[in-house]
Amino acid sequence: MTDPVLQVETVLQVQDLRVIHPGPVTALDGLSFELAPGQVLGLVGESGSGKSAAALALLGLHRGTPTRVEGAVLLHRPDRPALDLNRASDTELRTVRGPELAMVFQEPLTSLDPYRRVGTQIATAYRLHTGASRADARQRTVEVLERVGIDPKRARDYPHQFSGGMRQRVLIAMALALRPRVLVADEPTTALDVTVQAQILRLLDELRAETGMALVLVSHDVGVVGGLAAEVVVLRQGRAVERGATGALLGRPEHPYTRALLEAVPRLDAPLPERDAPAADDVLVEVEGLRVDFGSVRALRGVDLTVRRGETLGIVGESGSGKSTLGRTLVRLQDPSSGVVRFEGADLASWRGGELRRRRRELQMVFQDPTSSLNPRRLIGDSVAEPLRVRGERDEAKLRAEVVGLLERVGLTSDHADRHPHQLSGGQRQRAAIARALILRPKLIVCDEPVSALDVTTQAQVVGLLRELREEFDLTLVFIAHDLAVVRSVSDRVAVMRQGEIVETLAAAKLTEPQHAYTRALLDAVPRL
Amino acid sequence: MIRFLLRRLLGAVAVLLALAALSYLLFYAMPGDPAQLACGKGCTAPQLAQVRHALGTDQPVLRQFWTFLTTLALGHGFSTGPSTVWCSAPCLGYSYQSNESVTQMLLDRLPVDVSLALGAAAIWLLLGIGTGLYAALRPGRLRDRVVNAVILTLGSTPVFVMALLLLMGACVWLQLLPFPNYVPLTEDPAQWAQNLLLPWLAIALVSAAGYTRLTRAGVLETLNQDHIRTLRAYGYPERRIVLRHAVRGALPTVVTVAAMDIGMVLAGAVFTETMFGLPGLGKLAVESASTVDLPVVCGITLLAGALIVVANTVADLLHAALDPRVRI
Amino acid sequence: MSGHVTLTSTEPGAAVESAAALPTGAQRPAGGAAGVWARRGGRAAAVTVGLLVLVALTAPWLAALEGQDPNSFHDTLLNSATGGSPNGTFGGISAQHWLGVEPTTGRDLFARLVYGARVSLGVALGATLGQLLLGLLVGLAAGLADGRRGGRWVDALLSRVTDLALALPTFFFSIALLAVVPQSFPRPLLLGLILTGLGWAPIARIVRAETRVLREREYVAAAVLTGAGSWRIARREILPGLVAPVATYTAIVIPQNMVAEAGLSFLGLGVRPPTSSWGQMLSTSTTWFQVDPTYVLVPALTLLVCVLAFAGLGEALRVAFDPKSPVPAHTRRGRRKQAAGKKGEAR
Amino acid sequence: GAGSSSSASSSDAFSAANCQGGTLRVLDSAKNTKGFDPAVLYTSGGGAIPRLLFRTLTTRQSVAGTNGTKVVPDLATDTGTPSQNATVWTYHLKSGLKYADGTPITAADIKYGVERSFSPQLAGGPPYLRDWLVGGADYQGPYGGGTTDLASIATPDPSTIVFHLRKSEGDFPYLAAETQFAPVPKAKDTGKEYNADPVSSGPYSIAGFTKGKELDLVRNSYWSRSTDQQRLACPDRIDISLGLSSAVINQRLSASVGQDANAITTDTSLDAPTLARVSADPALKKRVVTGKFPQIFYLAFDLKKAPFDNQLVREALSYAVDRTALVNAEGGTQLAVPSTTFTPESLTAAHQDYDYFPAGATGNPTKAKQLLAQAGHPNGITVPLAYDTDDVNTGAPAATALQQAFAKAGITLQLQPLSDADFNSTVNTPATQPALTLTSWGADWPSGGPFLTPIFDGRQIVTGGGNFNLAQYNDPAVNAQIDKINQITDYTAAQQQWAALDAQLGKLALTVPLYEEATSVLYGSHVKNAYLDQWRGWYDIASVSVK
Ligand SMILES: Nc1ncnc2c1ncn2[C@@H]1O[C@H](COP(=O)(O)OP(=O)(O)OP(=O)(O)O)[C@@H](O)[C@H]1O
Ligand SMILES: Nc1ncnc2c1ncn2[C@@H]1O[C@H](COP(=O)(O)OP(=O)(O)OP(=O)(O)O)[C@@H](O)[C@H]1O
Ligand SMILES: [Mg+2]
Ligand SMILES: [Mg+2]
Repeated sequence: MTDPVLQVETVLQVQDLRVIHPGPVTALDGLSFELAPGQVLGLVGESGSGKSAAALALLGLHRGTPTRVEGAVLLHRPDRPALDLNRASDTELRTVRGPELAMVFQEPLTSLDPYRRVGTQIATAYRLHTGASRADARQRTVEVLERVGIDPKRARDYPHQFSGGMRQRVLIAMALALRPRVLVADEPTTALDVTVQAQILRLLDELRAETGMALVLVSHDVGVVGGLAAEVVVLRQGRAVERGATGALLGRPEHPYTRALLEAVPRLDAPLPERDAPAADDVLVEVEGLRVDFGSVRALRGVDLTVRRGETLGIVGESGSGKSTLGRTLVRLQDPSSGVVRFEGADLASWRGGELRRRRRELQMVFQDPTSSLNPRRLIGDSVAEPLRVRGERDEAKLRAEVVGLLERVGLTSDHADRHPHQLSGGQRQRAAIARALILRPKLIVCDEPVSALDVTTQAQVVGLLRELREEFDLTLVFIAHDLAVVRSVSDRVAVMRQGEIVETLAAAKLTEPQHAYTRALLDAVPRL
Repeated sequence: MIRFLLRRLLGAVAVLLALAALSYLLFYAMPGDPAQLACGKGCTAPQLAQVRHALGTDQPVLRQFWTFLTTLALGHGFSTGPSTVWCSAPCLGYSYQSNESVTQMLLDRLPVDVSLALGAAAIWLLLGIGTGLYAALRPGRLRDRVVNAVILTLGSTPVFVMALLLLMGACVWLQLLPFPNYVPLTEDPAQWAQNLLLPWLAIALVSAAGYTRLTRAGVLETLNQDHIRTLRAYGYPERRIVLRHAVRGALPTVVTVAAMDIGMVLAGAVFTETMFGLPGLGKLAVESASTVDLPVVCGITLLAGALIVVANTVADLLHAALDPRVRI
Repeated sequence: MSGHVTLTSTEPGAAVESAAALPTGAQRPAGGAAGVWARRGGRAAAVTVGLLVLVALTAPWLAALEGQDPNSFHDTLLNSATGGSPNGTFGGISAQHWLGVEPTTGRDLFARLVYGARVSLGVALGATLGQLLLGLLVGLAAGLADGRRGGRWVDALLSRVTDLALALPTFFFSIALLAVVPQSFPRPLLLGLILTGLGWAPIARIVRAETRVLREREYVAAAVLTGAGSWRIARREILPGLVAPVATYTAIVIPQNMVAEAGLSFLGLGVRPPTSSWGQMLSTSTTWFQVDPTYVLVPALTLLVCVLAFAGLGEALRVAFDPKSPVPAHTRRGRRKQAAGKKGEAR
Repeated sequence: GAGSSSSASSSDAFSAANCQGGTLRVLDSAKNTKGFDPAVLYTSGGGAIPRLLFRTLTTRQSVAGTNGTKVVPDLATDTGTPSQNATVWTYHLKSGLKYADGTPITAADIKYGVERSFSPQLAGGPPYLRDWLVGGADYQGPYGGGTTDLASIATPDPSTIVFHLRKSEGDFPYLAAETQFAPVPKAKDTGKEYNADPVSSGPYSIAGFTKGKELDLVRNSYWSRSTDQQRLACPDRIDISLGLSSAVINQRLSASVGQDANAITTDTSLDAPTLARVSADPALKKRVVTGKFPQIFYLAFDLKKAPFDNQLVREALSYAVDRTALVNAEGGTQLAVPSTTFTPESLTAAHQDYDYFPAGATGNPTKAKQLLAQAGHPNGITVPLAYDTDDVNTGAPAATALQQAFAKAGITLQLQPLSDADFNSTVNTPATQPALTLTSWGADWPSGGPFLTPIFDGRQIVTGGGNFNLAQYNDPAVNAQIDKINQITDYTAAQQQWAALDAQLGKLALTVPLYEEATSVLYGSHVKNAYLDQWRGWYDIASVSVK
């Protein structure tokens, strides 16, 4: 609105938009903006700041739910009066959804109808609004699939036969088919690999340029938005705390919240903390010729690796490269098909019965999904105390003291011990999971993408916590992630995996100067501010 | 697919063998002597011995069971008195009571139960899916609850009560229909349907409840899924969303359960057959059990077991066919 | 299926509602008994079930209150010339016989009804308990058996046994079993055992499938890493997760077992005379409904109420245990509940 | 005298001369899964449906009332000529007799029919021939090795047949009405498979038969009224539905809509609920006929087992019995009549009234207690009572009624329910027989002989199974008396003797007679000449008309 260009021609005008969930929870508290054709507006904020609430409201998708929407969303169309989506009839709303306004959702895995062929889904949406013949619709489907880089032959496949990135592209193709004037993309890349993420963002930008469609890009990652959006709105607890042209806003953030948000984003060029490299000859874990097969799937194809006592070894790689499988094998949750894993010189596979139960306590793991790694029916305190109980500790008072002490150490309070997992936020759950892993004072903790499910600010906190704990508890960490910047910020050395093999291992400081082409490609895909 | 079917076949053979052994031993242990029953009221001891020998029930039980199995696999000759007839495999032997070939008896009666099951299934699916959808369109509202209560009431009525009420209502009070008298489909399709209408209804009304629930829950669950939101975002009419897409999500489960229910039709057929005088397998089962007619009993258990195994396989195939994510 | 927490309207809402239904600092999850009680339908069902059980427990006193016993014949209350139908209207309802008397015997229907509750509920609940125990045991064993150390064989064997149990023609086998077991064996117990033997398989299937899902949860892996034995893991990590589906299924099975008992009675295989059960009453009364509707209505309505109550309880349990419950959290009930919670807090 | 009472109203417009035509429907609950092999059938006087298919040497007289208990010639010219103390019986066949396939019926066919009923493959018929015919005990029928011919049946010429008995049997003409005396052409005999498609000698032959479901009969064109005085064969077709539920049969007959107006049932008596409904509806009441099959329901004691070896205890039970409750349990006074004599009132000729242990209408527990005390059981007794669970009426309802009544006299009954299959083998084998059994006995023909002999003749005790002398009573004097009566070929004279024997045995309280069943049946509104004969207490289908 400060930009005069916006007033020349406007497609979408949002005035004092409020979204009130029953409760009442005011998810969005007065958002206003205007959008011109071909313009990209970025909407950023931490988790729960009301981004999705806003995105859904732009298409009137709150209708039919108990959520209340106030304010106006005006859709300007040539030769016709503006349509306030908030007051439009159901029929009017239906006719603009698709051809005028389209949306791409955060979860590509579930946003397509699993029972219908991909091509059919695109064609049906197209025919619904254009009344085109079957043949025309098929023709159009081929066009848009080609445009988003999917072989049109695969139109006959079902969504589950596609990868996440491909599904996201299908959704974009579906929108594209109808040539909408506004596309709302709600965290379109969060669930994807960095490499795929870059492709999708590039695609969206090209389409915008080609068709002149306006884009509302929602993300918690300032980096993602920064590359594309001309203007950015920063949301916090439903309120726009800061807005402005991207360059200016990212360069000189005024609001402390914006600043915090920016700082939390891990950067490849951030300075690494000074740290003494652990002795190269003090090997804690040694992996030799490790292979793991799941039926015909070769998850690991001969991995050799050493983990030194006291170091943090980062493992990166794209999805499906075998990171988790390697991690699980290190703590003997998974038996190797061949090869050995030696822990302090002893073959893990040789442990049996009582010895196995005793010794495996020295190896712990923190999982990616904090929701699934805590028993939903158990109190946090009980979950954390469970390892001690298993070990035979019966003194409740002592248990309690130990648990509370550790919870406080990871940044929780004794109050959290008496809650169920669903009463905690994702970051808090991950802290509890870390506390549980720590309580047995293990020698090695494998962290399998411990921060991938968290938003940037929380991510930064948890990474920081791990860093501190490593010193304090004298830990050896294996840190798995797909985000290079995150891995770099915690690791001493980084191993890069691809298709079940380790392509190279380098010191964290040398990560920006890789030998291998694949590592190079990974680095290039990381969005930069 | 072929591998799946082969594996299923092997499993089925194992299950059916165990089933045959179980039923043979169990019904063998039932009190009552088939020879005594065949021999009649004034049977003398020597005559009884002769009858036992003629039936083969004087042999040890394992021997008898073995004969049953070999007869099934290889066929067997049976004396009718003046001559001997060869019963070729798969031969389930001859009834102790009526001297009929058991295989033939089962084949004669199977069409009744197949008619009963398929017709009833068609009605209960229609009714169950219909009411389930109706209830799902406005969950938690009055009409949802009314449908729920009515369906639950119907569903908790024992079949024999339902059958009696239908008979009284349709044939006695309203005189809409004559009393059912089974006519084979091959003889007269119209008569077949007319005479089976009440039995179908009796089973369907009682069974529909489960399907209403399944449909309702399935539709509501699907409506909560993300892909439905995508449809809404592309301006699909709500009716279309519910009737095509949400139903589609409920369908695999409904169809799978229906296939299994159809396979189990013999379990509850006794009641319908008794009330409506249908000459089916359920009634035959109860009669032959009460007369310890072992060949018939084993024949029916094997057939019923086979039906269930087949139904389970079909259910899995259907599920795979209906849900592209499921692979077999 | 979608495991993502998404912006669907119900998911966070359900959490909001259940959180509101709990007192602050509550240590129980939203599901379970509290969740059932929180819903009006669930409460009504629970109260009805409670009453029915109470009736069964206090049957002798209730009959004594009426001044009758379930087995005495009353020739004088019957008209011998008209098939032994009761004298008077509504099946002979009077101050002495609150629900009238049974045709052809003159036995008191109220007394038979309350005594019948013992058998009907006892058999149904007992059978359900048995089915549950057996189903859980087999299902857990099969579900937990893993690829190593012959576990696959355990699973295969148990699954085949389950298949076999599913393939049994139920009623048919009941007939044989009821005949084979010596007469001296108590009938209700036998009925319970037979229904158990014939009905555990579906539960085992559910439990096995559910266990396989739960087993892959990361908290189970975490438990393995603590060095816990498989029994402890089954008990502490898996079993609690099975409560919801099993409890829900149970409530469906109880009425099914009651109706099955009625079916067996219809075939003349139920409890032995002079004992009464609702199934026995219903099956002997059906032919009388044109002449003496009261006789039919008494057991029919009782059975109906009972079935509805258990079904209601099942529905309530399902809703209570299922955070993704399709019943929207924002129904008026939900909001009121929440408001009440707030008020309670304020005081 | 029952039977004829209501037949008059139903046969207003009936004329035997032009009663032929139409299709009669029969709704039966029996399944007839065993089919229609004359050797296997166990009927009284030829049964209802078998009598339409098979003609026998003699048959029952088709008239209402007491004369219906008379035996009359059928294939034979007379009811048999006895000689030498009724041990040799000679029959001559009428001329012009033909099967449904047109071939003539010969004496050899009758001999063959009787012979094949001895085959173990075709077991099931009545036991008398085995006992009566010379050499019958060891004969194994015409199939397979050994002697294939029974020498005690002679056919000196194609129309004469002579039976040689090993003892005097004045009732032989009655036995000759059983289906075992129907002719079977040897060439057409298919052994076990004969039951589905027997060669008819009667007025109808089988057009279609699905065991357990339906039987369709059509006219046998080779049959003619001129050789058959007992069958009117009015309907052109008879469609019989088998295996219907009895509740449905009664509903259909009372509704009498459509084809059901032409329907009768040959085996389903009104149940108590329908009876209650019928009593209140005059229109329905008109379509009810009643009759009685001479059959007594009684309590059988095993005299070999305590405490029933003591006559006082048996008398106590006789006093304690509440016959009103039993009658009610059975469905009221229209379906059951109390009886204090073993030979029931409906077996008129052989009945003599007595009531030695008067229990009154509802029992005399005081007297019963007193007798028990006298017998040394002042605190009462506990005894088992076996009953047949598959018998809907006499099973559980009657047993519980007894249990209630006996409880008042300090007699505790422990009910021992047995399934049909189990009941016969358990109760009729002395080794396994319970001390007290609730059972019934009916005569195979209306005579005191088959009524009393199997129950009280000491020589009829069989240890291997099939024993009906449950008391295991064996008094040589009584046995001799039975032999003496069997020699009498004059029906009335013999019956008087049987009646006297019954009265004499009654004093010993060897059984407790309880009640006899009455048959009350509905028939469709178009049905004519429907009466229940007094031999079997059921319809004679051969005289029913729907025209
Ligand atoms: N149906 C609902 N009922 C009540 N509160 C809700 C509901 N949906 C969302 N909320 C709340 O509204 C607020 C905004 O949620 P929203 O989903 O818009 O956040 P977001 O910025 O998209 O977060 P994320 O980055 O995690 O997707 C949050 O506090 C959330 O808990
Ligand atoms: N239990 C299993 N059964 C069969 N295949 C499996 C199993 N677990 C993993 N795989 C396969 O092994 C390969 C490696 O999987 P893994 O989970 O180790 O990858 P990842 O690098 O952790 O991927 P992501 O980043 O998506 O978590 C993949 O192809 C995966 O599909
Ligand atoms: Mg969001
Ligand atoms: Mg992984």
